[in-house]
Amino acid sequence: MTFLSLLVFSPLLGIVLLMFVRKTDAKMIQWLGTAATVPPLILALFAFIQSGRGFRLEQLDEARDWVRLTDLPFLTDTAYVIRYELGIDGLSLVFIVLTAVLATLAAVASMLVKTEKKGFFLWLLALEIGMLGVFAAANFVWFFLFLEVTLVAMFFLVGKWGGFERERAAYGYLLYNGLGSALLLVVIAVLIARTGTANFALLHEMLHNPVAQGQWIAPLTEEGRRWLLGGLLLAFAVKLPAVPLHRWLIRVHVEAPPPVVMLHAGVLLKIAAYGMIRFGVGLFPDEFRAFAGAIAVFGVINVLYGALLALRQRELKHVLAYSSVSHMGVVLIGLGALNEAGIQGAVFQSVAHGLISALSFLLVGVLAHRMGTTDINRLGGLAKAMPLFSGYLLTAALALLGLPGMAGFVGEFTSFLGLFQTKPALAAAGALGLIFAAVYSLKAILDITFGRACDRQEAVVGWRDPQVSAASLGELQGGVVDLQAKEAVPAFILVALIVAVGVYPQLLAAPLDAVVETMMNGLGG
Amino acid sequence: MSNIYANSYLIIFVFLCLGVLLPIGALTAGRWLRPHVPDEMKATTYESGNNPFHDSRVQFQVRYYLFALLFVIFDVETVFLYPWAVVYDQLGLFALVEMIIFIVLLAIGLIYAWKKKVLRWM
Amino acid sequence: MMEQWLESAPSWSNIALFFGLGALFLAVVLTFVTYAILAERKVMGFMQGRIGPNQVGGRFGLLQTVADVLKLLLKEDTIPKAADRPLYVLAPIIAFTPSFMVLAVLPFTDAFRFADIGVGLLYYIAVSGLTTVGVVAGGWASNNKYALLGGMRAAAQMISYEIPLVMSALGVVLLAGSMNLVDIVAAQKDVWFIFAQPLAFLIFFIAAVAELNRTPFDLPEAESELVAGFHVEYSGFRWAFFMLAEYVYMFAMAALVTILFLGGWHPVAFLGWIPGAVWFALKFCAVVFVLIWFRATFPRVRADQLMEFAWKVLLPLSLVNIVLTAVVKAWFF
Amino acid sequence: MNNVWQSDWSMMAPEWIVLAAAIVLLVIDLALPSDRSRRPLAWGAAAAAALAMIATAAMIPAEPASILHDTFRLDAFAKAFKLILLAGGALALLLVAEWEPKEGSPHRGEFAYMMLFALLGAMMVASSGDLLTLFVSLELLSVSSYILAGLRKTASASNEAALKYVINGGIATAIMLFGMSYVFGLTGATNLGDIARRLQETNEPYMLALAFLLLLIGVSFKLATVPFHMWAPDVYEGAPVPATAFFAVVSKTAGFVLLLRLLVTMFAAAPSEGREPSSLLLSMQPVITILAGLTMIIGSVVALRQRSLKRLLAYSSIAHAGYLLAGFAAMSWAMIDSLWMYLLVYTLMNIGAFAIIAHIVNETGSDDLDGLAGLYRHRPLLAAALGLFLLSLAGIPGTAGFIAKLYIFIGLVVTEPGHYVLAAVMAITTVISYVYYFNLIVQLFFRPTFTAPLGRLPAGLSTAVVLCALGTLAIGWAPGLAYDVLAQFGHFGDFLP
Amino acid sequence: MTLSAYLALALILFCIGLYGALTKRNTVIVLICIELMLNAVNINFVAFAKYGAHPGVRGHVFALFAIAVAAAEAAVGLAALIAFYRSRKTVQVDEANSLKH
Repeated sequence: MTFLSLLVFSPLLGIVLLMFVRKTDAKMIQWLGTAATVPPLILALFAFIQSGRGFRLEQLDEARDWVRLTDLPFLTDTAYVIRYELGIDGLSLVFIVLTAVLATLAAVASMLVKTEKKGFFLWLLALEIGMLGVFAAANFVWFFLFLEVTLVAMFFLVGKWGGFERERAAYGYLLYNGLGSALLLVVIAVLIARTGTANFALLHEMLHNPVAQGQWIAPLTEEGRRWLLGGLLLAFAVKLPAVPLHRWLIRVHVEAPPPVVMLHAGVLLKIAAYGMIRFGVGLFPDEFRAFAGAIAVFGVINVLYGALLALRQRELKHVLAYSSVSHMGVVLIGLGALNEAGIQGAVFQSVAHGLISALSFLLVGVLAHRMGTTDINRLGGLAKAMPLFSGYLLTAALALLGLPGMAGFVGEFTSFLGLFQTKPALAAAGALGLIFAAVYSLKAILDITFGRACDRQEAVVGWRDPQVSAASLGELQGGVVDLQAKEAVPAFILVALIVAVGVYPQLLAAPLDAVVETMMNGLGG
Repeated sequence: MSNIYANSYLIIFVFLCLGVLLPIGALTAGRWLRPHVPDEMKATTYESGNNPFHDSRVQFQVRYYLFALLFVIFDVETVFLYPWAVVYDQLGLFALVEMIIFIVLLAIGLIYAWKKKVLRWM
Repeated sequence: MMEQWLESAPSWSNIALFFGLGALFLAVVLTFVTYAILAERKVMGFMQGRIGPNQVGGRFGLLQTVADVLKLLLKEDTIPKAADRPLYVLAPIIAFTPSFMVLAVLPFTDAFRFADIGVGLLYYIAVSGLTTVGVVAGGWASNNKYALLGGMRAAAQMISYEIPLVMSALGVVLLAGSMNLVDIVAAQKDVWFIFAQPLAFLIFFIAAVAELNRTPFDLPEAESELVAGFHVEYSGFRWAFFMLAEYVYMFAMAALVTILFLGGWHPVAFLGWIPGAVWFALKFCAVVFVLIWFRATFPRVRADQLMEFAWKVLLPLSLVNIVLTAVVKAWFF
Repeated sequence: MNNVWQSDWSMMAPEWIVLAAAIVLLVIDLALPSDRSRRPLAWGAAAAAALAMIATAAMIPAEPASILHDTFRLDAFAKAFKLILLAGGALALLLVAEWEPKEGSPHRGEFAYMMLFALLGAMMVASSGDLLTLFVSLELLSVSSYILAGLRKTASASNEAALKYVINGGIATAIMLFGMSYVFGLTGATNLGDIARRLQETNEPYMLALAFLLLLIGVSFKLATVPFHMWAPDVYEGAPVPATAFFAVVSKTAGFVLLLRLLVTMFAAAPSEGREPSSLLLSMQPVITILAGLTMIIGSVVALRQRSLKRLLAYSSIAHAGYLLAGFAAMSWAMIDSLWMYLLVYTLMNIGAFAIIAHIVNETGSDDLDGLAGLYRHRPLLAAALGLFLLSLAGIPGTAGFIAKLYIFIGLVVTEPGHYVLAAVMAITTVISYVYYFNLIVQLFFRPTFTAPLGRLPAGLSTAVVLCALGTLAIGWAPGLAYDVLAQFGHFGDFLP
Repeated sequence: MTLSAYLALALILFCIGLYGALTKRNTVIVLICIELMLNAVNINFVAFAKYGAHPGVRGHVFALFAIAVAAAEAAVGLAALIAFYRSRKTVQVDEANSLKH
């Protein structure tokens, strides 16, 4: 069965085809690049629907021989065999669908990118392969491999197509995540070395009732496992990011081109959440308990810190960036709760924030494209100039602040619910964040849509976009093009999804239940 | 046997002493006998009549060094040849072949120097 | 008689004894030098249709050289102020001492010999090499252009000819299977190596002449171009010691040639009743005579001819000689 | 002496090939009129190296054996590392074929066969079972390398490089030899096996330790590991690019071969001062660990501020030597395997990078990293290849560099107590190295170009680049290829004589 | 006890050589110091071969090879020095700094 390989590597087709397209043929490239993201989407949705119909995802597992590091006589035959293994369960499936959807939308949104589209799409597709692979991998080595593919792809996407400070942003991203990856690599190395395998399922076995893979391999001690988990969590905390390791996130959000930020905020940050759930809770349930409290605390810190700083920003991108920090805090809170609700909440929140941030950054991209600035001070009264756009923006804001009936609400609600059951005090503290969230999102968005630009001159100077020949606000409101169809379509899809998840959480809960169930059993209660 | 060994080197040592003593003795003897009336002209460097001009520690032609290098190489290679020659009888044919290879390599080295015009003096 | 002395346990008395003998031998050598110089002048005189020294000490000028030596002894000794004084003083000694040291290993007859070491030949070559240092030091120390040039030439020439010398001697070692000079002589009981190793002999002899800085290879002290080469600045006894060194080497080299190629003290086939010492003396004198003869007859070679001859003719030939000898020995012995 | 005749000379086939090729080329070079191009000679040399490689590969199944009174061993270890050495040598010779310094390349002939002689030395190091042959072959390698470094006679940088190399190398040799003399004194043997056996009942712990340290210092001079690394950057920068590539790859490999042959064989079982651990090698483990850590840190940190590509790669090679040394310091059962794997990968990616740098230097005459700026614009494939090699050097997954590094990591932590500190240092220095590798990538892909577009890649270089790129990718995505070869060697069970 | 005497001598020679090689500015002196170290090694070998725990001829052989190799190194070193002198007109090591450190 090669379904998953197909799913993961189908963008390669697009890459190969793109190679043969002329650099200059922007239309063709845009079209082809977008088309290339469709196959994985179809396959993902197919799998999603099938699993909804009770199809057992285990049947999709794949395994091929890849490498056997050593066949020393004193080792068992299975020791140090690393295979090419893909396999998904409900948890991965959810994220895969999210990735596929956002990738397609990002590809559509790439029309905002004007320069060197060919290279851009090549890397975008590479990034998609990486992201899909990360979620589809059933083996640590391949997980890491795909993870690093995303790292390199992001480095190029940010560094080449980003804003003014793109290279700085790219380096920040590279170094922070590089450190995270390096730490992860050490952990992986220890796991492989001591258990002789990299496969998740096998590892699960080995860690709980270790079988010696042969002499001269020291089995892991209790303490050793705790250290491993610590390293794992730290590695993912960098990628999440958890305060105080979040600086790079801000810069990337500000500098990277809109489609990239959509994917970054939408998917890449979630890899950390995925990793924490899958490896943290999945592989080290007992040890995880020891860390749960700390995680919850960090979560609350993230929420409050992000929210507070978001309040003070006068630059839309910064607001959203800090709101990302804040929302990822919610994920941590869910994990920290360490009960069914909590974990489910964490996943919900990840997906929800993925969709919401994608939507908001799409809109910000459009805004920046139209106005040449996203400085709240310089913008105002867009409601008249761009009614449709403003409408979407408001929707995004409402989703952001977690309005009931929207995805955000489900995620935050369940997470906090989980935490209230275990650590009410913390939960209460964290809940403040939600109020802040309401304030900053509404404040920012309303300023832009209905508020008045603080001073006209600035505003006038602010419009960088050559398409806008406006010299004054008045003219501008007539002159600015509102959201066009090709931009509205992805926005609409996102809104639809947000609402769908919001009103019918079961959509996500169904595939998750089984996974969370097993994890709860692993946690013993 | 070891006596012969020791004595032989003793003799060599004696010869060394003699070889040093003779000049020293002779020169000291000379000091008593010979006259000693130094003056400027005597102490100047001899340059066939004309006054010595600038320092005579002239920089040698590089070829001197080249020959010195060649000498070092070829002279040291004999380090292998002599022991071989002494015990040649016991070694037999293999040693012959080995040493012929060795000498051929030496010859190649010589030819190399020749071709590269190292052996050209002027 | 030397054997039992050699075999007796080393002691102070031995040292004293050897010292006495050494001194005696030194006297012999000095006398040889004295008369070798005279002989050289006489022979060259005859060859050039002159009479040569005939005033001091009878009509054969027998005391001529003695007188010269005395003159040198009484001559004022000057040291140029530009010179590097300590080195300048040391150089003649460095040049002379090895020349006498090499004599220690030469066996003149089976009875009359001094040290008996396994690596006699190697010892000779190694020690004689030291003289070069003295020569160069002298040339450098006297801080005179001619002297320096002479010194450098001497060095270049000596090192260049040392290689053919060594390589050709290798043929002899191959045949004798030993580097001990006594054994080498013993190995020539039946056939002298000059017949077994004609090529080696030629090379060796030429190289030897060059090592001795004698015509036609006397560039280092070429009067006509370098005034007097490395010892321009030397006078009196210091100069004398350079000269002395050269003639002692002449003595040593002649003896060595005799030992290596002319069968040492072995008699010519049926004339066994003549003592070995006489035979040795005869061969020795013959070699010395030939050396003098060369000086009288050959013109001086050019510097480039000198060097290139060593490297391009003698060295390849000696390599060929080694291979030939080895092969021949492998097949026929 | 009969056994000498009967001994199986075919075992030395690779050596014979290389030696014969070198001599023949030398003679041809002398015979050839001076106006004729020497390029074919370099090609011939490369071909010879490749041929020797095939010969070695053909011998892999053969049983371990030794000839010439066990001075020449042909065990799995020798075969395995000879393969790497020959691969590196052949590729470096391809660079020689396209070596075009601005003053012209009159000495390409020498370059070719000198490199072959050096290669021969390295091979002999790999398969020598005797202190004497080890030393002589090492010197053959070193002395030829000195000459290689100084081959640009008219370029003062090259002369300086040669001079520094000779001086440092000479000191290293002397120190190592001094250590060897003590080892000989303790055992009276020069055969590594005998030494190992006799060292076990030696009762001179201090002299033994002294000998070990002297040898270690000597070896680390050759390896250019901290604190004996100062010569490497200068030599690498001054030497002609192909020579630099050769030093960075073949000499380094030979250095590690030496490390294993010398220290492991002799001291693995030697008693140590004090009670535990009983083996001198193990008791010296902390020293080696510290050396490794320092080497990694200094190598990668100093590389940050380099402008010259050669110099940068020099420091990066120091850092890599640190990684390798870490793999050695772990002294796990994966030691030799992981070192082999890493050296193989290291050879491929380094020669690839050097090939492209050689092209840039040939064209622009400088090796400043501005020369890379905007290479992507007019030579996208070239830029892509260089990018690949850089990623591999940085150890990014999907390239061979990652696989090798992962194995080293595993080796570091597989034992208990694991070398977690060393692993952490290695991880961090790897991230530091990202900075300068990706800085080059930024130059390649992001920056606008200032220089005139480069010409096409000449045949030799493109061959080298393609081979290296294929290897890097193949091992990166299908490491099984390399590990199956490695499995052939049975984990060097016959390493200890 | 003769052995230890030789060893001490060798050690002293070696240290002198090392010191000189690491501190002296004049390249010729440095090369000579290296030769000094190598000769110390030879003394060691020969001493061990004659008075060592396991006397034998191997030490002499090793010494011979050491001598030969030392000569080769010296030759190459001098050649490098000459080339360097030609291009830089100095023999001082510390003036060999065109390659930045």
